[in-house]
Amino acid sequence: MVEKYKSQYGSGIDALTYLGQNYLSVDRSLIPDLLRLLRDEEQFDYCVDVTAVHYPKREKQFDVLWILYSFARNERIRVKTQIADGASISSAVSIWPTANWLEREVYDMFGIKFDGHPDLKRILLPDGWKGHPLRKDYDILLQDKEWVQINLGIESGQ
Amino acid sequence: MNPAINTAVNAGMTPVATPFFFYMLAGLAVLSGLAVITRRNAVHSALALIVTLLSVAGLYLMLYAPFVAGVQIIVYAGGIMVLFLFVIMLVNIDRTLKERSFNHMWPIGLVASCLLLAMFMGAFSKGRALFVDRMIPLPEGSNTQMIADKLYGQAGRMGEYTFAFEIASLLLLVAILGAVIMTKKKI
Amino acid sequence: MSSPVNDKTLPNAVSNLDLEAPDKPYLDSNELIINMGPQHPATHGVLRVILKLDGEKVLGTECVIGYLHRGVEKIAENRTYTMFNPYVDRMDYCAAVSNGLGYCEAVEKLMNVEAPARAQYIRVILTELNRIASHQLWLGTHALDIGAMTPLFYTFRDREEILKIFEKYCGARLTTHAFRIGGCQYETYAGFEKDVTNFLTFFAPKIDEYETLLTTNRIWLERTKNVGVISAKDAIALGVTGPVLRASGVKWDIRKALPYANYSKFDFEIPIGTNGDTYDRYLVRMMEMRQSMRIIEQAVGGIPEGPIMGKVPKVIKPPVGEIYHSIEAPKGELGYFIVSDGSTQPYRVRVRPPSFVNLQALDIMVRGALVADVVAVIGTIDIVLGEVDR
Amino acid sequence: MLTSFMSYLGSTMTPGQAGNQLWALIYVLIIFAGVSVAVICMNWIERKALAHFQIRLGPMRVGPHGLMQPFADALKLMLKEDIIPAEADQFVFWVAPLIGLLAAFTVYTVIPFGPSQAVSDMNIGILFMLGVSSLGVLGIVVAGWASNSHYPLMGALRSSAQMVSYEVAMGLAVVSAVLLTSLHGIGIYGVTGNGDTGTLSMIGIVQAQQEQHVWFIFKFFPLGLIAFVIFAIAMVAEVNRAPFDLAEAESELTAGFHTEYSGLRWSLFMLAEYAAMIAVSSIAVTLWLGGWVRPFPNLLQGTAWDFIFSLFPGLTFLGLAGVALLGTVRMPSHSFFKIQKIGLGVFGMLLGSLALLLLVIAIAGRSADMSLAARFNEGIGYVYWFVLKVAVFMYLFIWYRATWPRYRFDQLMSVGWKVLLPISLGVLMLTAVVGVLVK
Repeated sequence: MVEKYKSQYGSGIDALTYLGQNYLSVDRSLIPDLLRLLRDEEQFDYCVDVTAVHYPKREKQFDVLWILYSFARNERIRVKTQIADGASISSAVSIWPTANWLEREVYDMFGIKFDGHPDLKRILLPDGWKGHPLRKDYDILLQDKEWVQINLGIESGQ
Repeated sequence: MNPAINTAVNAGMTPVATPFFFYMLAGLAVLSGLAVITRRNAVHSALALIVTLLSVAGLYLMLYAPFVAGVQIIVYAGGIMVLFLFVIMLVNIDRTLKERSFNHMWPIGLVASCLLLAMFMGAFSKGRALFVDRMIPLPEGSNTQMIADKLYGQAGRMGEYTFAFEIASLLLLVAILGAVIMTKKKI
Repeated sequence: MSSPVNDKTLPNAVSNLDLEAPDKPYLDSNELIINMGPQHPATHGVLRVILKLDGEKVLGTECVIGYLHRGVEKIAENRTYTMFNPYVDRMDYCAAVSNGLGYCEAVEKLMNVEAPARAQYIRVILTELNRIASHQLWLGTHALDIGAMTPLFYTFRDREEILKIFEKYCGARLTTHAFRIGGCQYETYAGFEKDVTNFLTFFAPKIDEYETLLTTNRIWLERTKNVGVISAKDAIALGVTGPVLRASGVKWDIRKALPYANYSKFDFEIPIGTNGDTYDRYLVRMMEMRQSMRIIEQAVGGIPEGPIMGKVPKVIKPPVGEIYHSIEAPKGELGYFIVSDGSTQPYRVRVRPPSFVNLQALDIMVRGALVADVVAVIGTIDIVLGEVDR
Repeated sequence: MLTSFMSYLGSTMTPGQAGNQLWALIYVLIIFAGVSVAVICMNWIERKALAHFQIRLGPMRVGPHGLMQPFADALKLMLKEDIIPAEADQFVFWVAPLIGLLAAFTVYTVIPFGPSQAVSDMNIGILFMLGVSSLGVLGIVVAGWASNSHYPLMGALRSSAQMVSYEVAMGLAVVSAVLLTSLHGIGIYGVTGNGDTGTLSMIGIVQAQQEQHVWFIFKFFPLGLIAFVIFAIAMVAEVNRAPFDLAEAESELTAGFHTEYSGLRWSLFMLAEYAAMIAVSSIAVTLWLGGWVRPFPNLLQGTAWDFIFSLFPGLTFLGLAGVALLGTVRMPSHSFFKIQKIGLGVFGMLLGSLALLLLVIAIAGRSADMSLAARFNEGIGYVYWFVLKVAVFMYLFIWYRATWPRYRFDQLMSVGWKVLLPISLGVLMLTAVVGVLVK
């Protein structure tokens, strides 16, 4: 499978296995096409999760991951790409509707923007909150003091 | 004193239909009727209308027409007013309060009510000549029966109003069907 | 493995409400915007659903969540692997044991160790007991939402027996923290097997009792049949898992599909539904409780002797790498994605919460239904806000 | 005053018919107090019975077995802050619970607890009852609107739609019972002679059943039974009780029409609801279950049987006293329970002395003469059997609530319009046809 895509897209795809779990490391530009192909041709019809990891020291700070599962093949695969801070990535909502909230959560927690998402706004944190808490530079004790004072009328939420 | 009441007293009953109750109910009916047309808030008007209907029901009772009184309560005060309220509740009160009354026909209304008043006055002054002076007091319960006799007839005979009654019910049936067809997009 | 059957097309994206419509006179247009929650008897916590209604008919919904957000994933990055273990219990607090199992197994996989056989058996027994407890809680509250008060008390009476076993085993009833990375902390207490067997004989007639109250109750049938229907295709597209997916006719259970712990050793069936409506989900969960009893029965008879803790170092320091491991929690696929940078603290822990993803299906399940159905559907999805919000 | 007080004592009419306003007032006060006590008892019984359905104990702390709980609750509700929402329509918000309460209590003027044990025997009794009890829904509708909030408004809308759709089936079922009053003859199918006009009077309806020697529930079996069942369903919907409690469905509309109410005003709604429950049950008892008539008045007649049946009220209270005393004996002997033990004992004694009083009256009044004791005894018998039959319905209300899930709004409407209405129409026509054919 990987070979086929490799020949099609060139060097943008890398197939790896760790602890028996397969993942594809993909260049950001190939993501929309590849995800659609994975669903349509490889029957990965169930998007388990969309998430991200922050590596502040890297040039492309974020890893964005799609965990996919195929009922027909009974197989799980991870698709992984790297993007820089402030860059956006195409949304998978039109491929798997379930990505809607999952992408909103990634946006909420990391500030990664998804192009083509129907309603990209915060999901867990309040709409007016500043900062994206799962970034490594967001300390665990940090909070949006201004928001807390205005909306809750208290000095600190902790 | 009203002769009907006299006989009731003679029959060993305490008169309920005292002038006091008449004036109380009549006054209540008039006052709440006024409230119906003067209140801006539609729900307040509807509540006042219920009071009017109930006091009219009380007046029917005083005329020894309990069946009509009962029907007045069950149909008008109960059923119809609940439907009224059902509709009125959905009206945006804030907006209706701001709007001016849409009815600019008050001169015509004034003329009509003056005519009505004149008619009442005439009936009041000439009443003795126009209507029977003494009503035969009805035994309790026969009012309901009399209505039934008029509507359905007695002992195999057609009643006075049987035909009219059936026509009216047919009309109502048609109206119900029409309403169902109009509101229901697919049956 | 059956493939999805229903081919009803899914609206391309779950559209959201147009709440910004400039001060519309709601009553005049017969459209009502109602806030259901966050303080509402039937939203199972602090879920807030904004309903757009035409009379009683639901035109659309929008879920507002996050009221219970505690930042579990952030906490994980600041705790060691061992310290984070009790935190996972607080996500789906109705099924704390399952959460713990998923986390411990994920870390074990990352470290490439395996829990000893005896620990595996204990884990399966407790997890399945927990599944029953979770389904009992669901049944009681779901029935209460639909207006049947009594099942709630019956299920709580029987759930108590399970909690007693938990309490005797590890001292806690709700947030158990029963498992450790590498096995179990506690050996079974004397009479554990007997307690579990007693529970099985006690509980078998109780399920029948619940079913007597509900399964053929005409009002229950009317309230649940053809309510909140979701086709298999829609369910898969929306990532719905667990009993909700199975009720739509997809025979998929991680315990069978990608076995973990030692589920492959036990003989059980995956109950599935056909219509994907609320009633089917009810039946599926009832059957699941019976299947769980089957598993427990097999497991409790075959607990091997041996150690309960695998060979794990005192300080847990998984090698650099990442792992995704998921288990079949009572509510669906509960997954942990853990990235290790080789230190004692996880670099990133991502929890794939079943309630969160399943809740997304609420909108298409209740569109065109009535307000009363919204309540029934929220109940039938079986969400726990602690897990939705994390 | 004294003469008008004494003059009624020998009468066999209701005070209303006798035109005795003083006694009418006394009856009104007795009924008002009686209904209030009944609501209190019902409150306690509902909580205890519901609790035992649900394997819990219910109130146990305030008084022995929570006997004082309703009083504690009443006190609490009276002392609670009475909140009127700022945006509510103040006047309507204030008047709404009163409408419901007035409607619920006005109905009691025509409920016959015995042939002369009613405030008045109106010749349109049943019509009056249906009419006034349907006014109760106005209170709910208006309360929902006045709260100026979405949930109460939806509760009000549901309530009015529900009332309109169930009133019709209810009325038709009532008409089929009223139809039976015009027949003469004995037994289930026995009809002889020319049918006279029937009656709408509540007392007349019971007397018709007495005359025909059959409760209307068994008349023209199964027609009477079906009409009764329709009424029994519709009346649950009429008073907004489970499974038709859509107007206050707590899991959907938080508390429906009374979401914004609190304190005393809220308790007035509860009072009205329970009073209305008793009232509609009384209609069912009067129309189909022979009202005040004791069981088997014709099969088991004679003074001996009369005497045996007149012992029932005393024996019932004796039984209750026995239960209370048994509870006293079984109370744990710990000093914590001392006051409770004494309280329950005193309560049992009270019940016991009431039982003894009733038994004494039954024995003193066993002769069929017209002595005061005999008349008193007779009256107690009437009221006892009437209340007992009503109590069965009250228990059913609790049972329904414990067992059934709630109907959905559209299902409720379709049950009302598509099931109950056609059936009740059919039953009405069949009753008329059978009545003519059998004659």
